[in-house]
Amino acid sequence: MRKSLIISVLAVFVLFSLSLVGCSSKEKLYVLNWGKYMNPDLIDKFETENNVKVVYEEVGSNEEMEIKLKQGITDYDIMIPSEYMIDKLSQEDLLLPINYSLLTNLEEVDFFEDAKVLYENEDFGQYLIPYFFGTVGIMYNTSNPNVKTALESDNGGFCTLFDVNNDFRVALYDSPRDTIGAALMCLGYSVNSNNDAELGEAEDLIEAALAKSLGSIRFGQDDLKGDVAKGNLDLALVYSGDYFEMVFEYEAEETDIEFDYFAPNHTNIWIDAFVIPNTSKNTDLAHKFINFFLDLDNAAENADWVGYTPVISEVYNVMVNDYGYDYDHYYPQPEGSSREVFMYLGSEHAQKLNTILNAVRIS
Amino acid sequence: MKKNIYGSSLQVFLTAFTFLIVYLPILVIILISIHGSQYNYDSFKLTFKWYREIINDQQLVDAIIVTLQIAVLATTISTMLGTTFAIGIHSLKKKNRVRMMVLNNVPVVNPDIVTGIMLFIIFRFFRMTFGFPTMLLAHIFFALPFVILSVLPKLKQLDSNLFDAALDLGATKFQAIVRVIIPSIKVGMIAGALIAFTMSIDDFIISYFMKQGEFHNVSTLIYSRLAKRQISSNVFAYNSLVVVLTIGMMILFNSLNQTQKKVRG
Amino acid sequence: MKSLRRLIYPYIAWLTVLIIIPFLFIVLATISTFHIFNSYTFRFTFDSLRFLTDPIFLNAFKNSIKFAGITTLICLTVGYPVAYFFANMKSKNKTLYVALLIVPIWSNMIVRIIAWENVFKPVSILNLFNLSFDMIGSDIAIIIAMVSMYLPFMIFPIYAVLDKMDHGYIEASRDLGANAFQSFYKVTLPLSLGGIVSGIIMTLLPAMTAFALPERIGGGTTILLGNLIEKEIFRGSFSIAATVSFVVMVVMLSLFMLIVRFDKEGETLL
Amino acid sequence: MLIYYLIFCLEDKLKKLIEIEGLTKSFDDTLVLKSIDLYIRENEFITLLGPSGCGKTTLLRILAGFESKDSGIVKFDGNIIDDMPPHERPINTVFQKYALFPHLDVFNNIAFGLKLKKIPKDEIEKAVKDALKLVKLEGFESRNIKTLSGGQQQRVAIARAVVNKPRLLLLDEPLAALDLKLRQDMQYELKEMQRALGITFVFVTHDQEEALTMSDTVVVMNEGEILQIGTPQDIYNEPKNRFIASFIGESNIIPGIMLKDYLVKFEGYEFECVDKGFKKDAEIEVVLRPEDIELKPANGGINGVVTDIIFKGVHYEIIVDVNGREYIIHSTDPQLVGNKVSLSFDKEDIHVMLR
Repeated sequence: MRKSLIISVLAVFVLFSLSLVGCSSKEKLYVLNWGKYMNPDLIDKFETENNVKVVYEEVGSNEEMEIKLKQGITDYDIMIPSEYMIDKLSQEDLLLPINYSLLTNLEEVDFFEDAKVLYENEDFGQYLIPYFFGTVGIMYNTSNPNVKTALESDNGGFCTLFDVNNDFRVALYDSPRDTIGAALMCLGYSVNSNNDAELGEAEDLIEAALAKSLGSIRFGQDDLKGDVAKGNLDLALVYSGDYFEMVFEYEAEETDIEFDYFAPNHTNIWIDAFVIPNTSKNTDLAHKFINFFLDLDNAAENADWVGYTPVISEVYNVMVNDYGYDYDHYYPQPEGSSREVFMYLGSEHAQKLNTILNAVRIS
Repeated sequence: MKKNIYGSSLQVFLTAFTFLIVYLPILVIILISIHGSQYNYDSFKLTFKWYREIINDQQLVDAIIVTLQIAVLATTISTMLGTTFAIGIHSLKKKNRVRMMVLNNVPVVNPDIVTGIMLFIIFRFFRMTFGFPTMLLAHIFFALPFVILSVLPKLKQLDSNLFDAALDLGATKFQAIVRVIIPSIKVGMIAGALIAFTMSIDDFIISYFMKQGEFHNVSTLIYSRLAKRQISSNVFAYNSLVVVLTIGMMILFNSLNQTQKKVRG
Repeated sequence: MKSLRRLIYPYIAWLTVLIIIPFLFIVLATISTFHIFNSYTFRFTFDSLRFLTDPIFLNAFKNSIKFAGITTLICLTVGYPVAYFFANMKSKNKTLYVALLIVPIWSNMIVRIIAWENVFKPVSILNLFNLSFDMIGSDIAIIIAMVSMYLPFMIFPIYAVLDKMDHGYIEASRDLGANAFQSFYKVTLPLSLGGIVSGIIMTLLPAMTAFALPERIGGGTTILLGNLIEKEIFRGSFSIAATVSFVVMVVMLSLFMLIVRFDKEGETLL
Repeated sequence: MLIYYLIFCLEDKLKKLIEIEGLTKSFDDTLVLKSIDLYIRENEFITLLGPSGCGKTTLLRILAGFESKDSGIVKFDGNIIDDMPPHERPINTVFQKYALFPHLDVFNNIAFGLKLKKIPKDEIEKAVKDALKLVKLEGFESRNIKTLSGGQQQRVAIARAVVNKPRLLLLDEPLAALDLKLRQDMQYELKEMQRALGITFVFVTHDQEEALTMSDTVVVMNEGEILQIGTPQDIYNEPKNRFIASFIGESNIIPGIMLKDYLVKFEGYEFECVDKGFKKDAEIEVVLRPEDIELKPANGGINGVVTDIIFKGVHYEIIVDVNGREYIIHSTDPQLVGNKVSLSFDKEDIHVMLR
């Protein structure tokens, strides 16, 4: 009797161990990306051209991307994180250098200045190929004219988010880097500040804002843009591309647009880029994938679908000239503005920011 | 006996409250699914375009198929296994049976998130590929105890000699179970299967820990979309469809039952 | 049927692999550096237990108790009379009415949560009726949504017990001189305790560990134990997630002991 | 030559179908069968009689193969059948609550065993028809089990067992659930059926009347032991001990002394009797059946006073007090309470057993 019990336990073990064998014969490319950040038609096209299967997974934040990679449940071939995460991953030796000889389309394209900064970075430039770039800014609902006035006032910009004297319904980003970054920029410090006094000031600013008696303040993710557009929020911290995405959606449904995007003079530029993590089992195919999106036609089609600013200047020109895009509206680097790029400042810094955001939330 | 009027009117009020609070989200879902605009609520515009939009949303269609596949497979397997295990548990002596049932009921009481983590840990430990197989195993796991719980009372009601009678008449143990015990506990098995199906279709939390990559069931798909954008109205349309179908089926079964009772007198 | 005992061995094996071993892993992860993703180093440490005194955990624990407690209390106060009402109903459609409470469960939970989220936002489908609420992030909104989600789970076990109860008990107590209130208080209520305990467990535990609901309705500012677990396991420390899970399991097991006292074979759990 | 032939025939006719030696069985440290020795002859109607919990049902279940034994030998037709699973044994059982399959109709219940043996359809139909005829339920084929009365269910259960033509039919208190009238009818019918079919019946009951009415052989059991095996007459008239005497029928049991063979002394008097073989002056008990005692007007001998009289239909039950001991007497003649009477009985009616 005991014996048959032990055999049963063993049988269940064996059953589980056996079930890990996958099935599909097609070559697979595992891609980890943000939501709505790549034209699915192009993925289909890539699949047919190369007779492979692209397994495409979406995440909501850079940190989630990092955890997914480290969990090792899936061996990703391609990821598209932001600059500071690339910095971090490269410091942790989790990325493979790009083999430029496999990227035949690279010669055909020129990157924008800001993207070049990243691409030519001594520390981690060899691991990435830029994808899109943009600013962090504020999306606001135009039905309340006071919001626009407040944003454009001397004391406006990012400070409007934290102003306890207005009755706006505000939303911040559920990400330490962005929200604390906005607070730092409001206070006139660098987004890359690692100064405890400065960070303390930022913490106080957010904490005070959360306790405000007028209006309301909450945290959210990429879904905040929808609420601003609808009028459930007066203003929210967003990425520049969010605005265009909403514009497209509203135009498709022929609904009146009552929202706009505001990029403060001092803000940070984000750049997302292709990287090949060291979990990749199929680096050749991963390079083919990157090369595919460096093709001018593909890149244009993709940029049109995604709505963010393309890093390739040829594509930018095509978008503005042929597709009729009004990029002036949120061109990341207009004359006379001050822009910063997030840097990775070590896990201690990341932990510090995390603690600050958690602390203000429970206070 | 005098009827306590206050008592019963309070009960009616609370029952009405219950239906209101439980059905309010359902009504909102249905309303959204037939309203023409996803952004503008100034005036009502009746439309059924969101219902057509269900099939244009390939991701959603895939997720619906996955949900149904998992639900059907998990229901079938857990009903078969659960019945077998219930028969085994029933044959135990009282003390061991109680011990076994305590173990059986742990997953029933365990919060889904902890069950999810436990399964996540063990599947990870075995280096299993997350996706269809793990989600199926997980659904079988949480459905099994419910099947056992609904089959066991039916077994207790059986004449204790039924199994022996079948053996006596020349049936092997297997034949006795298949030809005598199972037909006699059919009702419990159907109830168990229904619970298993409902739970599988509705599950979000445990599935959330079992998914991987683009592999989604409806719940995890919607949740993953939530963080990124507004949920488009075709999801509400799909959900309304499920609710309307369920209510329809229930009323149909109920009236069938009524007529059957009448015929039998 | 004694020879059929062998049929449970696979089940014992299954439960061992899927409950007992993972439970041991969780315990191990709380008291050591054990990690399912990379178990390179192993030593005993109580670092993650220190998290139990962290303000973040205490806040989440307090919130969980508060919201789950209030929700359970409301569900019990509303659910018991409703279950009693259904159990004593004489309609031939009785089962249909009870079954109608299951229908919303068939509708996807996440979609129902989004529906509530919509209701609590100023610009929502309710504007069609000139109604508008601005309640996202408020405690009341979370509690209303929780009651809506978990009320049926309180009603079903109590209904099951009351429905099966022999009406003769009540008649006997009336016969022996109890008035309506006394016979309810002294006979019906004690006899339905098993159902009440099951109902409380089926409401309290899921409410304590919910994460999608507080995240959506709470506007990102209310954190429950569920949010903590979900956040830590996917975006943070496995050992902290395990520690919080362990706390939840301790609460679960102590409540479970209560069930076992009333109902050894868990018949009221269905 | 002829004698040899007769012995041969007799041997054949009375061949032992079941042989049990030293059979022991316990559940959870409780011994329920204590070294049972028993044989059952072909074509015999044997009854296991005893109070509930005496082990008779366990013995039956071991024969059927539902329980395993702890030790001892069980032979069927001369072969040990320990490893033979129930479905291979040519033995069928009629269960206490019939255990009819609720999801099958009468026909399919009866045909159940035959279908498993893959017997051709027309043969099954014929066999079921015959079986129904045997139990007098012709035309009940398509009836739902739940619509049958207790007696009808009983008959279906019997038909379901005998249709398989078992060598041995086990009946586990099959009449317990029936009302009195039906029970008496069924007793008669069962006996008839056994004769007609020529199958060995092992009948388990706690009802002594049933046992005495139907059986060829009665096996009295108590607390896992066999107390006495014999014909109904033997058991009734010559109970081996007090337990059997009081379990089987009502009796007056009086302590006494066996003075010598054929002479017993009790209630202060010496009586001639037909018993012998006891030790001189052995302490014994005397069994006097109530119907064997006659009441006469008081004279010498055992005298007493009538204290109670109850009308029982066929007879009166009269209680007589003799020096503080109560005697039960069955008589067709009434007595008045307070009458002084004398007890009288024949020497054949005195049954002596060891104390």
